[in-house]
Formats: sequence, structure tokens, C-alpha cells
Amino acid sequence: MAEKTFAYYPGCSGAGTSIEYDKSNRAVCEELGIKLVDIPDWNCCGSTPAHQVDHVLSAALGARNFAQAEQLGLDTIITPCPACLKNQHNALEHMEEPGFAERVNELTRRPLTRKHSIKSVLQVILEDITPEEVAKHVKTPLSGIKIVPYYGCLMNRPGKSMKFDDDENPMALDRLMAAIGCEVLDFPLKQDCCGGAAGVADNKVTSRLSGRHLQVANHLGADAMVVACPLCQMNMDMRQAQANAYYGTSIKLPVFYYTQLMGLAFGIDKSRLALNKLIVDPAPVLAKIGKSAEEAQA
Amino acid sequence: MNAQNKFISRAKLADWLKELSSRFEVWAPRKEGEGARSVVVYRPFEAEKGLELDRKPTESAKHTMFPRSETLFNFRRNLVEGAPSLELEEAADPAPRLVFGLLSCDARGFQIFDPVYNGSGTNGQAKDTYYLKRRSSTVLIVKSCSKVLSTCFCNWVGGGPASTEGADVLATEVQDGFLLTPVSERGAAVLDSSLLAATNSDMESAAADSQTKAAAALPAAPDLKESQSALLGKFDNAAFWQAESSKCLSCGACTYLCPTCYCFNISDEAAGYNGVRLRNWDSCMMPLFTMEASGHNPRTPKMGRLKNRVGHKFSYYPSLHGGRIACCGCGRCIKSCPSSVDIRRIVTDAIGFTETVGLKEQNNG
Amino acid sequence: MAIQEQLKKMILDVLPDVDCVIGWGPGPDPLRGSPFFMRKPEDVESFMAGPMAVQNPALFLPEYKGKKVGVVVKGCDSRSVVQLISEDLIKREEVVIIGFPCDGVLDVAKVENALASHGEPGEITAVEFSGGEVKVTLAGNTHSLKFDDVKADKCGRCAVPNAVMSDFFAGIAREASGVKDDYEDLAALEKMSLEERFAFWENEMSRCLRCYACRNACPMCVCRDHCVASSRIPHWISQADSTRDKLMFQVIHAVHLAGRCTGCGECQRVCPVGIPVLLLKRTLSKGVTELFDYAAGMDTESKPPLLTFQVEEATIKERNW
Amino acid sequence: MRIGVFICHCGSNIAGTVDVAQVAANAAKMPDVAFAVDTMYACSEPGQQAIEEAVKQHKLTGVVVASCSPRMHEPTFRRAVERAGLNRYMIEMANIREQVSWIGKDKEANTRKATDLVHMAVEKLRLNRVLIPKQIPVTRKVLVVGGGVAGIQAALDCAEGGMEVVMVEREPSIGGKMSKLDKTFPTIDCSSCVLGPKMVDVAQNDHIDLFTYSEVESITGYVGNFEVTIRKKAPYVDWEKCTGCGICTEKCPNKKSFDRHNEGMGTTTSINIPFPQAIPKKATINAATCRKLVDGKCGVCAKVCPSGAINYEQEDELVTVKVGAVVAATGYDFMDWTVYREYGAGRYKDVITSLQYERLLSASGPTEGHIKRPSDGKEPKNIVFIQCVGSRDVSIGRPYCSGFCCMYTAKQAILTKDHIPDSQSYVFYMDIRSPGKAYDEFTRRAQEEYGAQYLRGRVSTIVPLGDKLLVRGADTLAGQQVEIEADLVVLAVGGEAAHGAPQLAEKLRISYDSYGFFMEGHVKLKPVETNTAGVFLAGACQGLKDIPASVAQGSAAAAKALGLLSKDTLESDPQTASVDLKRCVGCGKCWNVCPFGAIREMDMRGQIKAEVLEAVCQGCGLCNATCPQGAIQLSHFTDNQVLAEVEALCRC
Amino acid sequence: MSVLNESNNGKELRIVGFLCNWCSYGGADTAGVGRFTQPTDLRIVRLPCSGRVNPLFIVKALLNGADGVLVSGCHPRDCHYAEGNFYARRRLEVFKRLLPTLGIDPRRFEYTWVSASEGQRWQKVVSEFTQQVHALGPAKFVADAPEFDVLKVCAE
Repeated sequence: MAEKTFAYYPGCSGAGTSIEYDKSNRAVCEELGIKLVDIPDWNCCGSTPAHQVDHVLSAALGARNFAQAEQLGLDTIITPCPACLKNQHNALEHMEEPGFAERVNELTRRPLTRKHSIKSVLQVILEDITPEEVAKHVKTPLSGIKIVPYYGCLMNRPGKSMKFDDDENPMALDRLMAAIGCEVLDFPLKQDCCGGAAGVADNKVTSRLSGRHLQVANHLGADAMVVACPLCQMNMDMRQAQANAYYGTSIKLPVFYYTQLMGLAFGIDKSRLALNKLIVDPAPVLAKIGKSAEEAQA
Repeated sequence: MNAQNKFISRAKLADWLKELSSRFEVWAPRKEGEGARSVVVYRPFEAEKGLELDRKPTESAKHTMFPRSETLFNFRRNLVEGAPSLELEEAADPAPRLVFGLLSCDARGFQIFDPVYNGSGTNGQAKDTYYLKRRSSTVLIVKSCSKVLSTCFCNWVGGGPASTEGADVLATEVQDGFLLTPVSERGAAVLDSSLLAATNSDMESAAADSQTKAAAALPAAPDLKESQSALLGKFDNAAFWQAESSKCLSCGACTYLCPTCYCFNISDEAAGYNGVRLRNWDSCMMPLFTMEASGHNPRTPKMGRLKNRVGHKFSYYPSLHGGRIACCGCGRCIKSCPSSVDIRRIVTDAIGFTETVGLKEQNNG
Repeated sequence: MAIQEQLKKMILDVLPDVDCVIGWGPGPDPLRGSPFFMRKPEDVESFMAGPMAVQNPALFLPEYKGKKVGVVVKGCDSRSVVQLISEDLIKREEVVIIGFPCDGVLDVAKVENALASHGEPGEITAVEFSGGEVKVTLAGNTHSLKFDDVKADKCGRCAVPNAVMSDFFAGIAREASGVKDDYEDLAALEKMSLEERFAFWENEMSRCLRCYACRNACPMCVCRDHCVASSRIPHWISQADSTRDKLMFQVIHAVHLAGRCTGCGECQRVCPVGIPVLLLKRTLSKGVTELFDYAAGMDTESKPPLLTFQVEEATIKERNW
Repeated sequence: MRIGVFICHCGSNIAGTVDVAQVAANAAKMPDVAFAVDTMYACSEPGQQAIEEAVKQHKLTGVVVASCSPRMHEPTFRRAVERAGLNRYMIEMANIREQVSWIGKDKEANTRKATDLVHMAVEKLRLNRVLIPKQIPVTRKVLVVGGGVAGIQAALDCAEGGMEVVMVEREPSIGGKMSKLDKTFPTIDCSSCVLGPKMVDVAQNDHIDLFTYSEVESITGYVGNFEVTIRKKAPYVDWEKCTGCGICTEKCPNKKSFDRHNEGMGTTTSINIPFPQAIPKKATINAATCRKLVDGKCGVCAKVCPSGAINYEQEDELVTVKVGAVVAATGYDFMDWTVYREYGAGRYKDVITSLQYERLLSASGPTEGHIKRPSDGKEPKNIVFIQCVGSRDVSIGRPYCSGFCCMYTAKQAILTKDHIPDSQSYVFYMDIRSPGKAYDEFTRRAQEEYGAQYLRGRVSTIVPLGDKLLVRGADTLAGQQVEIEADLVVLAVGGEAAHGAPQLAEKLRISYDSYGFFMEGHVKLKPVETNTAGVFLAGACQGLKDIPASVAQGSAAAAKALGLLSKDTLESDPQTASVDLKRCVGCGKCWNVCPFGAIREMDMRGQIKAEVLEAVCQGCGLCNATCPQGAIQLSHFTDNQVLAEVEALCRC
Repeated sequence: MSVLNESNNGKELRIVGFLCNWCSYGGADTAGVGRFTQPTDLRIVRLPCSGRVNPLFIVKALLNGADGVLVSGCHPRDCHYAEGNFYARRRLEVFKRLLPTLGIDPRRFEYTWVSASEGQRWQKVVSEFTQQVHALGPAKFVADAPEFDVLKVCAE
């Protein structure tokens, strides 16, 4: 299979709180033949605050990253983080508006000379690799574990601009997890907000919102939750205790990045998947892999 | 050596024409259009727009005497209650003109106009005053031809590269300028400028030499005296005319470039109460030429039109005007015909020449 | 010339079934060919194809409606035939189309321009074509010209050297050069300011003789003897020799051809006073191509775009007032 | 020509900002003007009389009136000159009120402009010709397309007026949407009790020829003389023999066919009679599911039919009828609500449409009037109604209000409480639109007496949680998010043009808007006419409307058809195109573009020419603009007339 | 009129309007009834349909001295004659591209759609188009056709 090369934007969390996402991403991409070229000297996408203050400035942050990528001769950036995706996607969209690009260029002094695009790693795996191809890489099918896919609010919304998957009923994770052998449960809250960054200011909000996800997942009989967003992961995993405290529950639901599970299925060395970074211990779940199938055979 | 003859150098020519402009509206050939599209046309002389005396003019000089569209008069209708009336305002008399550099065939063309417009064909009844006023006030300086084109056939119809028929002055190209020979008194009268020099014998012999050479370059002329009867004899021969006219587009290029086609049409153009009566060139190649008021057109197929054009020039006109052929052999109709219709061939075909005299079959297999 | 001989044979084969076969024959001098109507087998002897096959024989086809005729066509001529068929102006079954691979035709005016300092085309005594060269004998001297320099403009942008549609085809179809018509002929005009363009037309049209050769040479002109140029009802233009009316006529012709013109260029070629009347039609063709992705005369099934419509026009933006 | 020019003051409407006396003085100098005067009110009785007298006194042969818009008073002045003995088409108007005096105050400029407009009118009038209308005989029969309540009303009224009627309905039974309703607002009376008798009347009326399970295949001709081809689809049952006994439907082994009448809220047999009150009560085989027709194995119905009516070999049949007028009453359909993926896009069984709910409420429905939700057949307690699903939503290209949803939702909330007294209804709405007699009272009753909880806001998502549906929306009045755990969600799906409406419009040569609703002749003044003479509109095909409005429009369309066909002949508008045969070259461009098929090819002594069918020509002039020779000219809008107007403007 | 004063010293220009009877002429009436003030330059030729507009009318006007030409019809799909404006749309769009070649500023010609109810829109269309033409100033036109010193009523 021909190698697919993209400019890679890990995002700030990838270098910190979600280092396990970044690591597993790189490992999985390597396995699937997706070549990631790190953008030299990339800068913050602006996150939530930038565009609330100044749209031009916010777009300029993204524009600079595209300019950096242009140096590499690459016009498509891919990123694991939906928030980074959304912000830089917005930057490109705004720059199509009359006069907007000029204002951005004044700030960056580096006008873009080509047409650029940005996609999530998830989109590339789904569309460019396809679940069928993913299945071919599986060495250890993750049969025996039931997961709920949780997409979060940003990965494919607003549908008109993201143009990826079904914006009201996304299936990308459902299909990829099925491809690596997981039993995927229909998760009704797959796009409901986890509370996002509100956890920093008032963790009751995140507890209330993410607590419900955890309870529904638990109720459905899920062994684990699979996510594609660093913030979702943090609220579900790190703040799981807070949510349990808020509702008086005692749920212990491991929250994996989808790339971690794919890595496991591909037989990638666990150290490269940084499973040890997860707060809720995944060991009991990992122990189930393959079990039920064996039991059924017996 | 002729003392009346004068010499004008190329260098001083424009100055002389400028000088003449104080007495005449001077017309001369010039180049118009760009590059490959350029053509040579007769226009009112403007020194800055230059002269073109080396290429043969694309169009004839006919319009200098017979404008494409001429205002005969303006009219205004008055609707006074009970007494409607019509006011006419005649066109002003034309200013005297001088045409420099027309070809000898062009000058001979007016000779064909004259009997039609001067009343000689109607015992003086129908005189065209508009034409005659122009004709009598226009001086023609003819430039003799030094080269002969494949389409030239002036010698077929009684002309020649240096014919002085209809000319007031004959200009013959010599080294660095033109030798000017007065032909008429009117012509002699314009050769009084200090810009003109006396001639010498070298010039005179060079001029005579050039004229002889040009005449000799023309292929031998066939005898066309049979054309009158031959064309009449073919009048009802549809197959003949069908074949001859197959490729004709029935456009007016031939007639409008022709120095001898003198037909016109009169039309009124009006708005509200006011209008103008115009006399415009007409062409027997156009369907409207014979359109009747009823809407009936006796000459619809194009072969009838072509038959008329050829027949008129080589048969009907000669029969009315002492055998004079209404063609001056300039060849423009052949040269500029979109379909390369060749009037010479039609005439010789009609006469039935088996071997076409002076007309080579061209084939570039 | 093998192709010419093949064509002659095809014409002889077709001749018994048709009223005549229209092609090209000798003209008044070595530089000019002429439309040629072959009715008898002996006529075919003088038939000639090649660089002198300048005229568009499709022009004559509507005259023969109701009779069966043969026609020899260059690629460009075939587009006229196709367009005539698609507009039902002639019937497919009434025409036998004979095609051949065309290498381009000569532009007499260009030859004249190239040799301007040596004489006039009327003085040319011999013309010979060999290997991309044209050897012209003029006033006793032979001049060699590059054929590419003196071929017709349309040949430089020709994408259909072979007949679009034919019943018989002589030789092996020539590979299209792959050139795209980028309307370079309009570039010079487009460089001018609007005022200059207006003055350009005033100047050019002042020369017009109203001979209507442009119209009569146009194979797509349907009106023929009933042109509005000289009608009173309707009275579109006056009979005066005015630039305004003469320009108006050119616009009428161009507008009537919008979406129908195949760009054969005959209108411009035949103009005895060298007016570039094709520019107007080419402007409209460009517009039609851009808007409707349509080129006239390429297939007999499609409708000229201005004689049809789409409810939603993808390329026409509504104006925002 | 002797032209009289009348410059109207229109009181001060025109004279206030136009020097009318000056305009009249200017007009006097215009070509062929024999008389020019300013007049106080040209349209008043004395004003019209003055025109008539001037025509006689000054021997005028044409008149220009400069006053208001010709769209207003052209007919008035045409009648006036006709009374004075002139041809009614020898008049032109200059619009110096709407286009001059009312839009600017600069009197000098206005006077100049008014003069120009008069000059244009004079130059145009100089080229006007006397036009005489033609008399066309008519077929006194009406085609009604669509057998819903509007069509039924139109058909019955026409028949009542003594007119022959042909009714075409594409479903096997007439009745339309109304036949699917349980009760109707605002009186909660039984839909079938109201509609049933009318349906029976249609069946029994001798003047009405009923074609159900049929569609209009094509239509040619013109007002008074249409020829309609009707395709009778094959029901595989000989309806001459079928008695409607229903034995076949009991014995049919395939009981899993989609039940169209019940909107899929149940299944039915492959051979079926749509509902007990169907008119005609005849059986139809669903060819897509019938085992005999699909794989040739079965044939039970043929065995059990007592009258031997079953015919598996039956084919569609084409019938041609001649009619003089057409009433289009094709109704509406519901939009495909599954574009709303936030409502599950059809994935949740207990999210249903209001019409499906109507079938659950109906005693003749699949649940015999018991509300049982589709997923598990349980009786729902919490029911959420969401309004404006597909109405007033620009984001999906439906900015219009469907008009009836507010009312039927209120009705359904009331009926829900009647059926399940311990239920609670929630209604998410945008605005309550209840203009109409006793309508607003009705929606209040739903809230106040029946306790339906109305929440002003949109629903953002429906999430299945266990056997409940979590409905999350905004309550914009309280300013907060609301979540309701519902047992059943009912979507008030908006209406859209009936499927196939644009295609029918093309056949009828009437126009339709961007949504596919048929265009009326004039929004206010010609609400049931169309721009094609002889074609009228009734009911929701023209725009969504409720039952009373549909019935009223049905009667109105019938009145128009009766009026049109009350005479034996019709007068055609002579402002049509005509062909100058001398100029025509038969190139065919005109007949290719004519939107009305009003031009045909004809042979004139071996030459092809165009010929205009005067009665069909609507006078649009497209042919005129298309003809390169200008051989076809639209009377009174000829090239020369337009050019004269242009010249009058540009060259003076 | 502010438009006139600003750009052309209060002088009016010749603007010809070709309007369909059913929509745009009605829209102009609606604007009039609403007393929506408009520049006075425009003179309207009433036609049954925008499909009746031969593009040649527009050239004729422009070559004869009009400074601007405005065509307005029913909105696409709302044509009184069902299809007329669909043809007009194509023909006028193609035609507009010919004007620059002739040396005529294409902004001197616009076509648009105004319905009978859009009085305000009509006001906007007229005002903006008039302004646009005034910004271009008086047009050059070919002046060599015979002038018959036509009616002088306008001047008198």
C-alpha cells in the first residue's frame, strides 16, 4: 500500500495530559502506513479562548501552522484532537471570506500560497485506510470486551463545515472498534457534551454531565468507553471519581483512546501505547480479551 | 519630350496633395486595417494617415463620385389641422474633388456610368444631377499600372495599364517619383504647383518603358465580340447558369467593389415627422433587387442574379451603348470573391471557347 | 498525394447516388482554390484537397435540401454539417459526408502580408507545399514560408482535424494536436481599453461596404434571402451608410449565432475589406463555452444552449441588488 | 393616423408633481397627434365620456391615455374607445402616476419624463393594428385532478351546475388526506362522518365519471378544448366484476404489505381494499408484494373470488377524454422528516408522524383507536409533540409555515387526554398560529382544559434511554434547557407539494413555485386561476391549507369553471403572435421554444412554414425574440413597436 | 435627487428599462403605490415577458444613445408564461459578455428579477442601477447615422 504522508499537528495536550493519545496515534499510524511529519515549531491552535477574543487573531494562529506545513510541502494537516481540528478548520473557512485573509496575513506576514485542509486522524483512518483495511492489521482481535464509543461534541460538528461522518449519528468509532473485534454497544449519548473545559472552573458541571454518560454506559453493560478527544478522556477518566462522588455511584469504567485499543489489537508493544497513563485501571478489562470466545468454544 | 509633363517626387507628393487640398477635397488610396487584414481604400487625403501607391487598391474609386449612401433631401411633414404639408430640404452641392492615384481601369469605369446618368440613353430626359454635379467638379489623376495581377484583364475590354480614358492626368511611376502627363485641360490646370519639377528624357523614356512592359505582361485578350449574342443565347439555359453559379454566395462583394456597377436603390428613413431620402448602392446579387411591392420576386434563385450581372455587363449594356462592354477588367470581383467566381470564365464559357484564351487552368494537386 | 487520390475514388463511388459532390477545385490563380461542384465523373479529375481547400462546403448544403448531395469536409467544415443536422436545417439522410485528415489551410491574406515587400498575391505564378514549407514564386523569385506562419488562425487552435461525423473517411485520422482553444485571438482586443475598443469598431466598420459576404458565407445563417438587414418589418437597421447601422448588423449576426457558431471563420475570411467580424462571434462562443460547457457542431443530438434552458443554472449567478 | 392624447391629473396625484398642461402641449406636437388635452380624472364617467366625444369630434383613430398603470385601467379605457366606435386595441397608456408622479417630486424632471412616456406611447400606438378576437367552440366538461376534499367539492359543485365531470385520482380510493384523519378541528367531529357522504355523492352522481387508481398521462389542446389522456393503472382486478366483498383480503396469505392507508402503522394484505368506506370499494393487488405476480406461486385470491374478478394478466389502459376546463386539486404530501437526524432519522420506533398518530387515534385504524406505541404496544403516558418539523426552517430549505400543524397538534393533545386520561402531553412550538374562526379558543382549550404543557422552543435532540426517549429542548420562555422522558414522540411534520406535482404542472403548462406548489394567477385577485387559461386550482396544491379553506377553494374553482363554460364559445385574446409567411423560412426555432405548443410546422406549397394556433398562444413573445428573420411578430409588441419606443427615447 | 446631483450635476441620463408586464412592471407599480422615491432617469418599455426581450433591443438602445439599459422579469420559476425568463436568463447572460468586446461598459446593462410584490426591491434596483450608470457617465455612441432633427418636444 502506498504510503500516505501528512503534516502532523499533535496539539498541546498531546505533549502533556494526553501523551498516551499522541504516542498510540504515532504507533498506530506507523502500522497503517500513515506517515506523520511533525510540523516544525508549531504553535497553539488558540483553544477555546482565542476565538472568543478575536477571530482574526484566532485564525492567524492556525494560519501560521499552515504556513509552517507549507514549508514541508504538505497541504493537509492531520491532528488527533477535535478541538485543534475545529479551530484550524475555522481559520481556513474564515479566510475564504472576502478581506479576511488579508487581515490575517497582516498578522502572520506569511500569506498562504496554496490550498490547505485539515482533517482528524480518525477521518484519515476511516476514509483513507477504511475499517476493512484496519481489520487486516489485527493480530489479536479484542473479542470479549464490550465498549461504548464516545465521540464528543466537536469531532464532526457542525456537519456543514466538517463534512465528516454523520453529524448527528457518527459511526466512525463504532466501525473501527468493530473492525478490531470489540463488541460495540449503541451509545445514545455518543455526542452529548462531557462538560468540556468547565471542569476547571466548576467541576460540578462536568460531574453532572459526564456522570450520566458513565451511568448509561454502565447500565448498558459496557466494559469500557472509547474516546477520540483528550478533553472527553480527561473528564471521563480523571474526573470519574468526582462524578461518582456527585451521584453517589461507584463506577469503575476504563476510558481508552481508540488508538490505544487499535494498538493492542495490532499487537503493538504496550509501552508505545502508554496504557499506564490511564487513571481508571484498565487491567481487569484487558484481562477479558479473547476470554469469552475461548469460553464459548469450550 | 513634353514640356507640359511634370515630375513629382515621392518626397514632395504629400505636400503637393496638401497644397491641392486648399482647392479640392482630395482623395487618395491609403492602407487601413492591421497586418494581414490590411486593405487599400480610397479615402479623403490625410497626410498623417499616409498613402499607399504600391499595392493595387482593394476597392474601386467609384464611391468618390457615387457615394455608397447619398442624401437626396431631408423632409419634414407638417400636420397643421386641415392643411397637411411637406417641407423638403435639398442636399447641398458637392465641393470640388480631386482623386489621386486611381487606376486606369477605375477611371474607365466612370465612362460606363456616364451614358446612364447623363441622359444620353433617354435623349436627355433622365439626367442624374447628383452624379453629374460630382462628375463635372472632380479631377481624376490616374496612376498607370506597372504590374499585372493574375486577375487583371483590362485589355479584354479595351483598356490597358496606362489607358488615359476618363483621366485628367496620367501619373506614371519613375525613379523616386511620378511623371505627370496632363490629359485634359482640367488636368493641366492642376499641374501648376511650384512643388512640381520639369521632366527629363530619362524619366520620359523610363515611363514609356514601364507602360509598354506592363501592357506586354498582360496575357493576350480573346475576342469578346460574340459575348452579346452568346449570353442572350444562353438566357434560358438553366443548366449552364446553374453550373456557373453553383459556388456563388450571392453576396454583394463583386458589385460593391466593381468600378462599373452603377445600380442604386432609394429608401426613406424617418422618425416621427422627419426623414431623409437616401440613394444607396444596390446590387443585382441581392434578393431584394428585384423584389416587387406585392412580395413576389421574379428572380429568387441565385443563378438568375449572377446571370443578370454577367449578362448586363457583357450583353445587355453593350446592346444599348454601342457595343461598349460594361466591365473595365479590373478583376476585383475575381480577386475578392469569397468563392473565386471568375467572370472571365463565365463569359468565355458562354461564348463557347474551347481553349480559354488568356485564362490558365490553375491546379495545385 | 495519396489522400487526394483516395478522396477522388470515394467521390466517384458516391457520385451515382447523389445530385453532386461538393468539394474544392482550382481557382483563379495558384494561391486560391475554389468551391467545386462535381456532377460528372470527369469533373472529379480536377478535385483537390489540401491547404487550398479553404472554403467551407457546408455552406451550400441547405440549398440542396430535398436532394441528396455528397460533401467533402475538413474537420471544421464537418462541425457546420453536424450543427446544420442538429438544427434540422438539413437532413442526415440527404447528405453523404466524406472526411479526410486535415493539416490546415492557407490564409491568403497572411501570404500577402508575409510577401508584402515582394509584390502582391496576384503576381504569384507558382505555389508548392512540401514538408511544412510553402514555396511561392513571385515576380520570378521563389520565397519559402513556414506553413505554420501562413495557415489560417483557426487551424492553430483546431481540435478536430478529422470530420466529427463522416460516412467515408480517406486515410488515417490525424491525431488531434491536443491544443485547447484559449481564445487567444481575443487577447489583442482585450488589452485595449473600452474606449479604444469602441473606436476600433467605429474605424473598422466605417470600411464596411454592406456587401454581406460575411452573412452569405456563414453556413449557420438560416434566414438567407430574408435577412433583417434589409427588411422594413422588422426595421432593425436603416439603409444609410452609417457605422452605427453597419455595426448593428454585425451584432445581429453575432447574436443570431450565439451558441450556434462553429467558428469556421468564413465570415472574416471573405470580408473584402478585412474587418475582423469573427471577434464578435468568438466572444459569444467563449461565453457560451464558459457558461454551458458547449461547443457547437460536435454532436447532432445536443440543442443550442440558447434554444433551451435549465431551471437551475449552475453557472449563472443571480445579481444581488 | 389621428391620435388623441389625454393627460390625466388624477386629482393632485399626478398634477401635483407633473405639469400636465405642459405635457399635453408637448404631446400636441408629436407625430400624428391630432388632439391633446389634460383631464381631471380620465377614468371617471365624465372623463371617459370626454374621451368618447373627442374620438367622434376629432375623428380620432387611436387614443393615448397618460394616467395610472395599464395594469389598473387598460380594460376601462379599452371599453371607452370601443364605445366610441374604435377597435378596443387602438389605445395605449403612459404610466405617469406609478412611474412618475408618485416616485419623485422634481416637477421639471417629472414633466420631462411624462412627456417621454407619452411620446413612447404615441410612437407605439402609431404601429398598432386593429385586432379582432376569435370565437372558439368549447367542450362543456371539466376534468378534476385529485380526489381529496377540495377535488370532491369542486366535482360536486360542477356536477350540481349541470356540467359533466371527469375525476382522476391516483390512489385506489378517493378521500385524500382527510380520509386518514380521526377527528377534525376545531369541532372534534369525526372526519369520515363528514367526508363519507360527500364521497358517496361522487360515486352516485350521474354527471361524474370517476377514474381512481389513474393518473393524467398527457394533456394537449387549450382552453375550452383540452384532450386528456388518462392512464388507468392495472389493479389486477376487473372492477366491473369486483363487488368489494373482501373475501380475497381475508384469504390473501401475504399479510406483510405496507399499509398505505395506515401510514405504515400496521401491515396489510397484498390484495386489499384500502379502508371500509373506500369509494369505489374495489380490491387492488399490490404487484410488488403479491406472490402470484412476483414469483407466480399462489393465486389464492383468484380461487376465492366469488365473481371471478381477479386478472393477473391485466395491463394499464389509456383512456382519452375531451374537456373544456381543468381543476387541479392534487393536494400535498408530507416532507421526508428523516432529514432531521437529531430526531433519530427514523431509527427510533417510537418517534412517529402526526398522521401516523392520527391512525393510532382512529377507531378504524390498526389499533382500533387504542393508542399503542409501535415499539412494544404499550400505552404511552408521557407524549411529546414537536411542531414545525419541516416548517419555517430555512436550514432545510423550507421557510414556509405549513399552516395547519398548530391546530392539529392541539387537536391531538386533546384527543390524547380523552384516550388516556392519566397521560401528559408536552408540545414544543415556535409560535402558535391559530387565526381562524374558533381556532385560538381551541388551542387555549388544549392547554387550559386538557392540561397540555406548551413549551416555546425547539428540540435539539432525542436520545433513547432504556425504553424511554429523552427529549432535550429549549424552553425559551423560561430561558432554560428542558429534558422530558417521553414514551412517545409525535412529530408535526410539515407539508410539501404533492409528489409529482411539478410533472403535472408541466403537463398542464402551469407554473409552480420553487417548492412545487402551483402558481395562482394573482396572489390576491386570481387565487384559483392560473396563467394558463382554463386551468384552475383547488386546495393544498396551490399552497398548504386546512379543510375549510380547501373546500372553499374547491367551490371557487368550480364556480370559475362553470362560468368559463357557461357559453358555447370563448373569445380568444387577439394579442398573439402571427407569422409573416413571406419571411418565414421554416427553421423551426419558434416552435422549439414555444412554452405552450402554440406554434406548429405546416407545409405551404412544398415549403415549411410556422403557423400559430391563436387560441393556444398566450402572447409571451418568446418566439418573436427567437426568430432571426423577425418573421413571427407578437401583435402590439412587435419589433418595430419596441424599436419605435426605443428610438423615441434615444433619438430625441 | 441626490443620485443625480452627486454624480452628474443634476443632469439626467438616458436609461431604458424593459420590464415584463406580470412581475416587474407590477413591482414598479407597487413601488409607485408605496411612494418609494426613485431617480427619474429610467423610462420603462412594457413587454409581456422577459422572454420577449431580444438582446438586440439592448444593443440598439446602447448604440443609439442610451446610457444604460435595465431588463427585469419574474423570478426564475415564477414566469407568467412558465419558461420565458429561463430563456431570457441564458440569452441576457451570454449577451452581457458581448458588450466589453464592443467597447461598451457591461455595467451599462443589467438584468434582474423583481416580483410584483417587491416594490422596495424595485426601488433599490432602480436607485442602484441609476447610480451605477451615473458613475459611468454619459455613454459614447455611434453618432454617424442620419439624424433627422427628430421631434424636438423634449427640449421645448
